[in-house]
Amino acid sequence: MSSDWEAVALTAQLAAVTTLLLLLIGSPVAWWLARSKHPMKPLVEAVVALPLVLPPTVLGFYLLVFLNPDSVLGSLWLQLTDETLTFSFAGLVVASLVYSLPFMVQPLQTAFAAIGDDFLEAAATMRASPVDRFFSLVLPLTRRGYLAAATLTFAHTVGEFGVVLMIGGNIPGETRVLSIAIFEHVEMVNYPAAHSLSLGLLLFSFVVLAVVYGLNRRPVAGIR
Amino acid sequence: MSSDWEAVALTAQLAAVTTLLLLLIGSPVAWWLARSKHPMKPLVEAVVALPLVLPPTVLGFYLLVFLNPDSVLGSLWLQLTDETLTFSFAGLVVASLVYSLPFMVQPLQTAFAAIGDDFLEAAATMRASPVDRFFSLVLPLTRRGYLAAATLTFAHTVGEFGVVLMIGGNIPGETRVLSIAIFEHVEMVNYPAAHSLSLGLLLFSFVVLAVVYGLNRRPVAGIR
Amino acid sequence: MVQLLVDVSGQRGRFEYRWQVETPVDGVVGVFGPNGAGKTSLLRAIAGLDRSTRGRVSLGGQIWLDSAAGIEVPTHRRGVGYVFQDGRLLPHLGVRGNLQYASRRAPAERGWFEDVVSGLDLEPLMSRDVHDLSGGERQRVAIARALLSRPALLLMDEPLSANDLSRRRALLPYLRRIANEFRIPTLYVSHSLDEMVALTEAMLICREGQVVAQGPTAELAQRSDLREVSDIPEAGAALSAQVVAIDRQTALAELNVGQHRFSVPSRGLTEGDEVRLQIHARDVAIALDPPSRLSIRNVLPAEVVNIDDPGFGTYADVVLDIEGAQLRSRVTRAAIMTLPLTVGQPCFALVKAASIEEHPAFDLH
Amino acid sequence: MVQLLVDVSGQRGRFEYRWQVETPVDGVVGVFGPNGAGKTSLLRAIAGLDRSTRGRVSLGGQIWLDSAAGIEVPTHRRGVGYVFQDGRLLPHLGVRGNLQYASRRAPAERGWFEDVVSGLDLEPLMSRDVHDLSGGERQRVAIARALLSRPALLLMDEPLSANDLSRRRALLPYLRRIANEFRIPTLYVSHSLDEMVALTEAMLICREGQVVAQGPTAELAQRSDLREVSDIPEAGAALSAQVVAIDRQTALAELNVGQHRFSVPSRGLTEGDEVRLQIHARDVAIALDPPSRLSIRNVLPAEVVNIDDPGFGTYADVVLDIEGAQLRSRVTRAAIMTLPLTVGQPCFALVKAASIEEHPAFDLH
Amino acid sequence: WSAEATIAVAANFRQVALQIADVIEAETPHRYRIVAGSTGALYAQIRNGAPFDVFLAADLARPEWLHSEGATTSEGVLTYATGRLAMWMPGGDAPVTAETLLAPNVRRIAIANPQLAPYGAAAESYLEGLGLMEKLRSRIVMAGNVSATYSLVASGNAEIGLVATSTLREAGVEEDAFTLVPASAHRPIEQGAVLLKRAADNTAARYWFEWLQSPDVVPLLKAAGYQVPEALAAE
Ligand SMILES: Nc1ncnc2c1ncn2[C@@H]1O[C@H](COP(=O)(O)OP(=O)(O)OP(=O)(O)O)[C@@H](O)[C@H]1O
Ligand SMILES: Nc1ncnc2c1ncn2[C@@H]1O[C@H](COP(=O)(O)OP(=O)(O)OP(=O)(O)O)[C@@H](O)[C@H]1O
Ligand SMILES: [Mg+2]
Ligand SMILES: [Mg+2]
Repeated sequence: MSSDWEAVALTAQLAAVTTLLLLLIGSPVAWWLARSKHPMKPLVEAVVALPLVLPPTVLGFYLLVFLNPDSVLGSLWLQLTDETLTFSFAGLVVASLVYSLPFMVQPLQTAFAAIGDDFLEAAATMRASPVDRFFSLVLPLTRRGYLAAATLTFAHTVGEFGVVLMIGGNIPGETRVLSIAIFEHVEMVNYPAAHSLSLGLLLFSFVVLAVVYGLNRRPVAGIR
Repeated sequence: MSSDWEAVALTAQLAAVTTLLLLLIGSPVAWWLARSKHPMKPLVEAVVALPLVLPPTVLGFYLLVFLNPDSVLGSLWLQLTDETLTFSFAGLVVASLVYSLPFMVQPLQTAFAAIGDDFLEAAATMRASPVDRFFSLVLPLTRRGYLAAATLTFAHTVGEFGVVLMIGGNIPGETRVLSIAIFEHVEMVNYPAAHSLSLGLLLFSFVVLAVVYGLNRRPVAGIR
Repeated sequence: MVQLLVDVSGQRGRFEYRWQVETPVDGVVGVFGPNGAGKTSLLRAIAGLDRSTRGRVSLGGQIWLDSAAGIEVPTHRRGVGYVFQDGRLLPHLGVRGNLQYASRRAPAERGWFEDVVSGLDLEPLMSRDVHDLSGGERQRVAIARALLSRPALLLMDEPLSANDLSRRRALLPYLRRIANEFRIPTLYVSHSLDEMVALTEAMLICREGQVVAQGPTAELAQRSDLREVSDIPEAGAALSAQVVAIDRQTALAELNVGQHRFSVPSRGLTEGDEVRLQIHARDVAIALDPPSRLSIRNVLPAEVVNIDDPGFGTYADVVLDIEGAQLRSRVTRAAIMTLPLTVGQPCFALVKAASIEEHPAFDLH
Repeated sequence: MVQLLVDVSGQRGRFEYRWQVETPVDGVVGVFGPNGAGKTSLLRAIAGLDRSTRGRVSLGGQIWLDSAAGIEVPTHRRGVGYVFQDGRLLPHLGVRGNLQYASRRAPAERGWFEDVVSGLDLEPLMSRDVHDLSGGERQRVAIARALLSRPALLLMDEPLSANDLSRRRALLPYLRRIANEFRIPTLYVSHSLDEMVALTEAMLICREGQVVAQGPTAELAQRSDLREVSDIPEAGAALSAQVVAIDRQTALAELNVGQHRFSVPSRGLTEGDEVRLQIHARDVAIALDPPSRLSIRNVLPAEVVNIDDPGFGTYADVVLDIEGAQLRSRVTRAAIMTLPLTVGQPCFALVKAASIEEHPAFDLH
Repeated sequence: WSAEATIAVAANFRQVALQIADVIEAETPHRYRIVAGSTGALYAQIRNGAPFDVFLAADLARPEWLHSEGATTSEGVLTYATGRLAMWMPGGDAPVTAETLLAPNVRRIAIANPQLAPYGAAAESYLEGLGLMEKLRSRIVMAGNVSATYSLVASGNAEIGLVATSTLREAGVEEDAFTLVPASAHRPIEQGAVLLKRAADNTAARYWFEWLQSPDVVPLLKAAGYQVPEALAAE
């Protein structure tokens, strides 16, 4: 069971790192998509949504091919870190970034699009720079959207395993995450272990989510 | 390959039915979540997000247990239709509804929350009933949110296969969907078939998404 | 003529209100009061937009709210039109879309749409996006929208505040005609006494969540004890009059007010018209000798019936009786002492023609 | 004293503008014009909120826009304060939050925050949510917010339109003091000539995307050819004067306007004060004989220098010379014929004390 | 001479692999990491540079491909175990026979996907041999792998399953609740192992690979429900 704990820790770490990185990557992408009138915009939107339509194992398979040590990215990573990108935690993170990107971008884009220029203009006349406006105005006004995006991303990263299994190789302590552990218990028809781990995961997730949503209950003034 | 075409058709059908049903189910749920100040709200929000955190195969396993012919739901369905719920298209739909629910509800909730009472009040003073207000005001104002929700739901239903594999029984023309077909090709190391099917799926999805997003480019007046 | 009954209480945050209004709404009833008095809150309570309101609201026979009996008709079934202080044009519809949103849901009436659109000068704006309107244009669209829903009761919250003076002058008679001709009972919030006198027959004066006075506009505009409450800049008189003659060359109209003759600009007037005169106290001067060779046209023999002297400050109001009708004149306390003026004294009231404002029924066509 | 230079063109939808302004902004410059004239668009172009604007904008030595040189300073670095016509308080911050949003990003100045808050009567509102404010309260918060950002140029778009008269009267001198004492150059859009005369030294008059006139307020308010354009209800005069004596008992102040004596209410005045007088043409009557025993205090010997008779309609304006100073009087054309009045004729100008409005420097403490 | 090795193992053999690791680790200083997955996935991973030393597949095809692609050492493909197919009907009293399959109360028969799993192909060949495939086609539901086949039956969604004996043993199903299908009646379920090239000098990997061919492995295989490979059985 200690290996299950290892898996839990690894999962939490993976989901947290992925969510954080996607917050950083997804915010500017979503902002551009919400605000731009560029003719390429629909194409970019479509590309962002694409990871969704491929079955995870298949996506994992292609990632495996694109990240292997002989690939451009894989060999670069190998040179830099002396480790392969596939079958490593870093590889898992890269894969998670790809398949969870739409979960971050779409809700953020919706939230950003709902902010009128009015308030941004008002803030600009109070000497707030674009970056300042983002943190002092956009962020608080889209709190609900960020919550949705982060929740979906985190949960999806916890739950996903097709991709992870493929690209991570299920190596204990390195790439064997919780979802794979549960999957293995089911595979080995060790139902009691699968049940208890699933139940634990469910209860934990439920408590975390309920707390997060509970904290969010105070309605954002005016954005009801 | 003809069976692959069957799988394509089935997938499109499943995704369409699921998306439609979830539009109907998700809208009131999201509306309630966006507007209510009920103390139970965070709990309901957490429950809605839960399907995300379970690995699909595990979710499929539990659905298998809850929908089997001896279960409450399964036996009811058996009496009504003389068919088992598992291994049928209907069963796939039920499963898809469960695991895609958060993808519909979360973006809608974000979008609904961004509509101020102001416009709803204005519409009410023009004799618009609550239902009328929903269709004449809320729907157009949350077009972007609906688009995100429907895209995520549709794409996720197309891409998901862990659950479907578990509960569908892979019956050609009934429950053998595209993701399973691709998965099979990869497993059988029939890479050329997997590649062409994946590429087809990708291109098709890309075109559909690009068209959808392209049509949406005309910004909703005032909601920029 | 319908009866509006409001007897409700409630609160919005720390602001508590207890509205008690019982008034026939024949034409336009004004709602007057300082900022924060609760005028908007009153309108919201009547429209049913404030769910915390408890008590009774009814219009004519229609009961809209009766908390004791558990009746609460939702806003969309009350048939109230509302011009919001902050506009609230629906952002996803253009100007035409906003107007149609209202008219499609209202009882049909031939030609009404066109009447309203042209009456409010909206033709050039019809295909505009609501975000592209100027402040004044937006207000006019909001008014049109409310009219087009053909409400049983029209609630207007400072509908003309962003309009320029000439526009306001053009719209006031139009609104008056709407209320009179189409018999749409209206509550009208404004900070402008001119608008009140021009448009309303009766007025409610609000302060701190209560109606502190209610009655005919002409009467309320006289009461100096309400001045501070109501922020009415200066009291005056609102009199009904009839056009008896028109002089085309000088563009003056001769009016009868009771026994008296007034001359006012003739623009838009025809013989026999009923008009309303607004005479600010500050536009009435008093002479003890009959004035000679003066540019002021309306000089009327009068008698001082009361001197409303606060005992401090610069001004006092003198109430004059002119063969039964009452007129107020605001003069300096210095003038009262030096002329001097006393109650019962005969004198002459000087009313400058230019300060008489007439508001004839305005023709749309 | 800074120089504002605007020479830009651009368009918003079908509305095209070509602004050409070059004016020192010493205190408050008024922006006047009918609805849809483009006043808001002008302010937006100056603030840099309209990205399609091309041309040059500079304030003092600071170049904000020079399309030819490829210079375009973004709004947040121009240091403009903006009171929007539609408020735009940030919805996620309360009243205090909105004020702090501005003040935190502005150059610090001790006591400024408290001064503004108390000057605009905002203490009771500080802990409010911006959604819970009444219309007038919201406008005051918006003004305070703009002041707190200590802008290099303050742009105000109808900032007082939702305020009641007494509040407006209290705020005007305050805004004037802000502009003068803190030397914040200000552009001020309003539909009210009273506000213009009370607040501004110079004025721009806009029409259809252009500045059609620009100059001292006192002068522009005289020009009858601008009346229709500017929707100035009636022309008048704005004169500078000095308090020479105060009579406590009658609460009257004796003023010197050039050689003449005026008496006005003494409230807030002390001997030696410089004040501005606004005399509406409609508040000036003309007598040919010296009037006797009249409540009108200010009777001045004058001479008719011009008769501005349009040849039709009810009124004509008579320009009077009173020992060098000019005053306008609006009288009926009938009066001109019957008195009769001719150019060069000696006469008496009757100015009612009550129609003289003084706006002394207002003390905050 | 201690070393570490990573053993990639088909999911259905994971339990046995863990037992083997325990035994070897107890008697040598070698250390093992067991990585389980589907045979197809493991194959793809190996081709893309996965750090595996020994590959225990669920069939012979994938190891043979690797061998012909030159990804293995010269030892070639070792058939390390042979699976046993069983018919399982929970709650059924009599031994399950071909007739039972046709009984009207049997709505669903679960087999593994013949395309994906050797057990599935075996089940299909068995039914075809009985001449029942066409008759039963509408009753047959397919699972992605052997354990999913088991799940379908265990959860009551299928009345009968043609499953792996090893899965039934692992799940602790009573011996009299299922019937072994004679090995001759279906396509053999031979599982192949290869020593991967990167492990050519890995003593732990070699030790493991040789241990699979030693008699010590026999009791473990038997207990888990596998048939012992011919080479060992002969001894
Ligand atoms: N939701 C609310 N929560 C708390 N206080 C509120 C709320 N809405 C209004 N108020 C307060 O109630 C008082 C009355 O507001 P209301 O808007 O009715 O005033 P008003 O007479 O319309 O003023 P104005 O002329 O400025 O529009 C104000 O002091 C306001 O701040
Ligand atoms: N984004 C836009 N697109 C198209 N037309 C616009 C846009 N913004 C403003 N206009 C039009 O430009 C003209 C000038 O607008 P602006 O708001 O500057 O007028 P304003 O002088 O401020 O009027 P008001 O006194 O009513 O506020 C108006 O006719 C308006 O309808
Ligand atoms: Mg109000
Ligand atoms: Mg404007």
